[in-house]
Amino acid sequence: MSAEEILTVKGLKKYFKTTRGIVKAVDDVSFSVMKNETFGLVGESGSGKSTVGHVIMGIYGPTAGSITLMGKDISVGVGRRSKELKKRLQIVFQDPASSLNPRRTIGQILELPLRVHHLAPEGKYSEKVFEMMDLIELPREFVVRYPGEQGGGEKQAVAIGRALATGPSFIVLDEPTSALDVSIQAKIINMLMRFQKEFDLSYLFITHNLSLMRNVAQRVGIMYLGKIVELAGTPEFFSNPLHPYTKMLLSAVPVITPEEEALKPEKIMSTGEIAGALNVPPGCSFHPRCPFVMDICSKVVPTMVEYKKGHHVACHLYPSAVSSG
Amino acid sequence: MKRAASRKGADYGKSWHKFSKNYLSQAGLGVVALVAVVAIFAPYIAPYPSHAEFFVNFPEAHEPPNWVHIFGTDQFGRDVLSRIMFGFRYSLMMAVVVLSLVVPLGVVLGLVAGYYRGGKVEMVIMRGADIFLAVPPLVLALSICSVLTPSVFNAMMAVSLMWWPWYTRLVYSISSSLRNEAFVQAAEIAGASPFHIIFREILPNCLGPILTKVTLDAGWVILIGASLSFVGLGAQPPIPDLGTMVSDGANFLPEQWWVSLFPALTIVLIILGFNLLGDGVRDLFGAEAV
Amino acid sequence: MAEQLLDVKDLHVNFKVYEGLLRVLNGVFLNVGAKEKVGIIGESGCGKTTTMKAIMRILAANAIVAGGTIAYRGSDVLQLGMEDLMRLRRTSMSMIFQDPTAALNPVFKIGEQLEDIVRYSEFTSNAPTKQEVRTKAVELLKSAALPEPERILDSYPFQLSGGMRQRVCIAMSLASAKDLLIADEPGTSLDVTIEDQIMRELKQIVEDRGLSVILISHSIGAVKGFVTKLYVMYAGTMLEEAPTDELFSNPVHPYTQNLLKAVPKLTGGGVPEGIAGRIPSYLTIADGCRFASRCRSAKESCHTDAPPAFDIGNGHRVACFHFGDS
Amino acid sequence: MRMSTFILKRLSYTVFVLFGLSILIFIIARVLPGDPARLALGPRAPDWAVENLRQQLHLNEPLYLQYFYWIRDAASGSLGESLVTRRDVFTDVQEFLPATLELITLSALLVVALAIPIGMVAGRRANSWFDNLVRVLSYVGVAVPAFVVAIVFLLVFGFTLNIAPSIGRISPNIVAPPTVTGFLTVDSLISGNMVAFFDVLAHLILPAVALALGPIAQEARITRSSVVENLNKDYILSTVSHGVPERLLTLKYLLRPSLIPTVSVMGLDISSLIANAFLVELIYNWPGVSRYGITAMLRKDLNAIVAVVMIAGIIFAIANIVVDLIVAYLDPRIRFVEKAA
Repeated sequence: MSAEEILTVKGLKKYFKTTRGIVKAVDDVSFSVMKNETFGLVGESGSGKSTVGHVIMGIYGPTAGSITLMGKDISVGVGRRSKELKKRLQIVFQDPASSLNPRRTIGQILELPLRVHHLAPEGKYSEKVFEMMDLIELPREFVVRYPGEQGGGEKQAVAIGRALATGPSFIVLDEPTSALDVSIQAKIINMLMRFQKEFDLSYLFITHNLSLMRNVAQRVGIMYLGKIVELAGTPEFFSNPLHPYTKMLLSAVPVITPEEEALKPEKIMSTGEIAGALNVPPGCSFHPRCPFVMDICSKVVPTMVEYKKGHHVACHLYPSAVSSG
Repeated sequence: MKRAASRKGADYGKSWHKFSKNYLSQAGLGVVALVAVVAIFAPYIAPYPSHAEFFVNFPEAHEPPNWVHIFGTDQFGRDVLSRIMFGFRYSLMMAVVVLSLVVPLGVVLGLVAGYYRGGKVEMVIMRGADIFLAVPPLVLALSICSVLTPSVFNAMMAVSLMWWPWYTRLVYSISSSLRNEAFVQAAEIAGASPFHIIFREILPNCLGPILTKVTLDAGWVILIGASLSFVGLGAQPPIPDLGTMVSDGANFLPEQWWVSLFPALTIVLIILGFNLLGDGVRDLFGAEAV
Repeated sequence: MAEQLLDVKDLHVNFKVYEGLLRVLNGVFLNVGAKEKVGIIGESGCGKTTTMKAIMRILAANAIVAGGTIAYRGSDVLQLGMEDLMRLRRTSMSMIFQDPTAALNPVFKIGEQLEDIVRYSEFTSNAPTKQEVRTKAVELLKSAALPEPERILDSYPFQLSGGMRQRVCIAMSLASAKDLLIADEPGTSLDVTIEDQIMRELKQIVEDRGLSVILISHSIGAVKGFVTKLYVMYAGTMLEEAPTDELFSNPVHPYTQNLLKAVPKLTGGGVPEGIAGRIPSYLTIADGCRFASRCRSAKESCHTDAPPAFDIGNGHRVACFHFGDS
Repeated sequence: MRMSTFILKRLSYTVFVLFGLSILIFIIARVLPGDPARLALGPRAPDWAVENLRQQLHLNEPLYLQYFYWIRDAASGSLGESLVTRRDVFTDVQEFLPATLELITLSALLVVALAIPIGMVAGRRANSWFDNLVRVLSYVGVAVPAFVVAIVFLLVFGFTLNIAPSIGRISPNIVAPPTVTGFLTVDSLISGNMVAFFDVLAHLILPAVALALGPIAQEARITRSSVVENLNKDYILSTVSHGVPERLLTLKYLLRPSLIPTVSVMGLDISSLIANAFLVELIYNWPGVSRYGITAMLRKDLNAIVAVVMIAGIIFAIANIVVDLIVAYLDPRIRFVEKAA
């Protein structure tokens, strides 16, 4: 692949100090997102997938590691980033009910990024806002309405519009449809896919929904307790999952067609639950739930190896890289 | 699950409709409006405007309520009703002056402390507020007034000094929880300034509780002013302050009950009015209980 | 056909709110046989939970049951006296709520809550000793696949994980559900792997104990492997009823068809278009078919008349005029 | 967090707040008046006397030293001489404090004993005639200031109906019981003097009810709305759906979570009780520390003012700690899960 990397995350760590100990929300995560690509980050609650997105956005600075966007280092909090960078990097939050200020009209919400970055001549802002509203397929008269009066789909469209307003190159999508009904989800996803082509965007798509991921991402990374345990191109990831956790997760996904059922790997019954962030098991943090657990698993943290070209996994079952080829 | 349409949306039209159907709140609004009108036009509508301050007419002293003096007369023969009407002026002035000093200050401090949550700014502001809140406001106000010369002005200053922390604490509790809301993060990511975030994103979400509290507090400030002058540490005679009138009259209990009872009842009426109105304001903004 | 247990007919429930009357449930029907496993799917706000609360008679104070019957073993739950209703709740049917965090009283230990239920549900005649109650509570926790039941009895809800809390709720329901278990999205608030475990355990329990089940979900996949009959609910009405396999192989209502299509598939192929528009407001809802405003094949009459449920054979019923004449 | 750490943290913060309060009240008493010595002695006192007092109060020294001397003296149990009683303020406080504590305690007990049952019943039977009655009464009850209630009670029960004694703690013709706790009710019970007990109780009742009325109305309202809110919670619906008997449901599963907001605002009630005690004690000539404080304020008796304000702060702080402990008892989440500071 000769694609160009737009975002590179290396050795990213984010620890939170709490009164009961240190929570390692993100613990040594590395990946990169290519230009025009949708990179999917999957995990259950507590896996640290949203924290990765938030650190990239600078909502809090990283504890260690580096984040590079288009060749520029952005490993700092949002307050210390240049305006130009803020323009390039945007986010769509999970729940539009809380990401849109209930006391500001849709027009005001869409106008803010335009004004901050002086993206229209004075007096032309409302024109530009109307253009945004056409883009996200909202009637223009909604400009004076408050988000609280709208349905979830409309609200999320506004959030997407706000993210697009500055003309970004890279957008973090933090579970953009998990607060929506299935029938609405489809519309939002299609809108996002269309904008990606139209505006040359790259996405970091964070979700817990594997079925959705299958349909939107080119590459997928799967997180467990702050670490990426497997990373591969989407077709390879779903047809040949390696990590036991990936297999367990895939087995647990509820499906509706026999074709989907056939696609599932060797069934691994899900057992146990994700450990508390304060007492992460030693060694491989998945080992208490793993059906293939070995002696080494509770002692040594497995390192990420490129098992096949483009298919990385961190598991003692796959100790070394297979010959490159 | 089946809640009425979300109250979060700033649908003021519907809220106003709701307010207009709430008879208790309307009664409150009526009382407050009446008190304000009487206060403003007291010199024109009081039956005996000259009785407000220095006036002596001993032959008519201590007359029980009758058709000439509906609320009776006091020990100097002054018409109690007229004095109450003028008393409204001092009461309302107290509320207006104190709240217009206290609310902006307390709100801004609360917003700033909430925005810089976790830092030194927050610590200084909130610890300071806690110290002022360590004693009931009346007690500190009393002690401040006692070391100064008792007067309406000093009473206002003393109450103001005691009152700002309530707003700081109220606004802080809202703003510090909004600080982590996604919409504030979104504004930061867009590159908005702290000024924009504090006053355009966070403040509008505090307005409902603030206005509710302002309405309720108007009654309580009037009460604390009356309490100060009741003790003798606020407005001084012959100023027709409701608190002074109650305490003056108390010397003539139980025989001349009307001298203190009527001013006392009007205090109740004013507080009741602001309380009922405050509940209506809360509905209007769909705010949580303060 | 199995023996009849629950038969809801033409249920109408409204809610009085400040703005007016929310006409939520409109002619809901539901039929559950003994030991039958029935599922209801529908999106948020479609009235699934309201229907279940009506069956348990725990609707909010502002709810008005405007019509219909809920026949349970032949007698109408809506008409039951307090004593009969209590007996029903204690010994015959029970409900698992969607969010186990909200469904457990935060200020009492699990033991206290569970034992109070056990005391009145499992020992109907004589006053049991503390030890008897405790033993029974432990037994229930064990059957809900909870390890270390003694420790759990001694914990507060917030000290347990989401999955454990839901298992506690299941244990509570097992005490009082000897015939019918209503499970309202039991896995929705949990992670996929936990949901998978809970659903498997629940299925096992239900089959072991021979219970009838109403399983509610907005996730079509989650109910598929569980139930034998499915209802599709939309905006307070039942649109379609069919045996599970029949529904998936031959969905006929336009809403069902589109809903099934809108679910992203593990096999890929992109995300199809969803259903345009949104669920109508219950305040201003029209008299016609409640799906008409979002239905691509709606006729004029769909907007004015509500379609009854037409029987199209194979136990398949659909409330849509397009099947009325066939 | 363990309960002991919780209490320890709470206590240390209280010490900090009281320390801050002492600086505040020091500024009020020593800085605000300009010349405290002149203020204390009045405009007609001779200059040498004023200068003498200035020396005595260290007023010619820097402020921080003045504060240091003042704190040092206070720590050694000397709060300075009262210009009114000519005794050490500490002695005065010792004499007057029990009367105030007894009054406030009884009022607080009345609030708990009346507001909670009223609020519970009103909430359980929301929109019944009883609920509507409570709603109207509580509106009025919240709005009537304690000193107005006190005067009206005095007028109606004291003078007109003459059923309750209205002045003082105990009738002059009755021998007070020997002091053990300083609470006359308790002391008379200890000494078995039932005549004194009922006389003391009769003296207590009017001021105590006058103080308690507002908080009762307030707390009844809060309890009622808390009950109504809890009735719609899933955990109550779940308990109902399991067929738990009505009594158990209301008195256990509904009561405890509903009480948390009620108790949480109890601190504000105590604040109102302490503040209003200053007015009500004056009206009923109650020989307590609040009346002592008002007298001191009117006579500009600075040492006494400082002491009384500090005492009000300490009572309030202790009451708040008790409130927090009760809330922590009611709500295990506070006991076990640490709250962000």
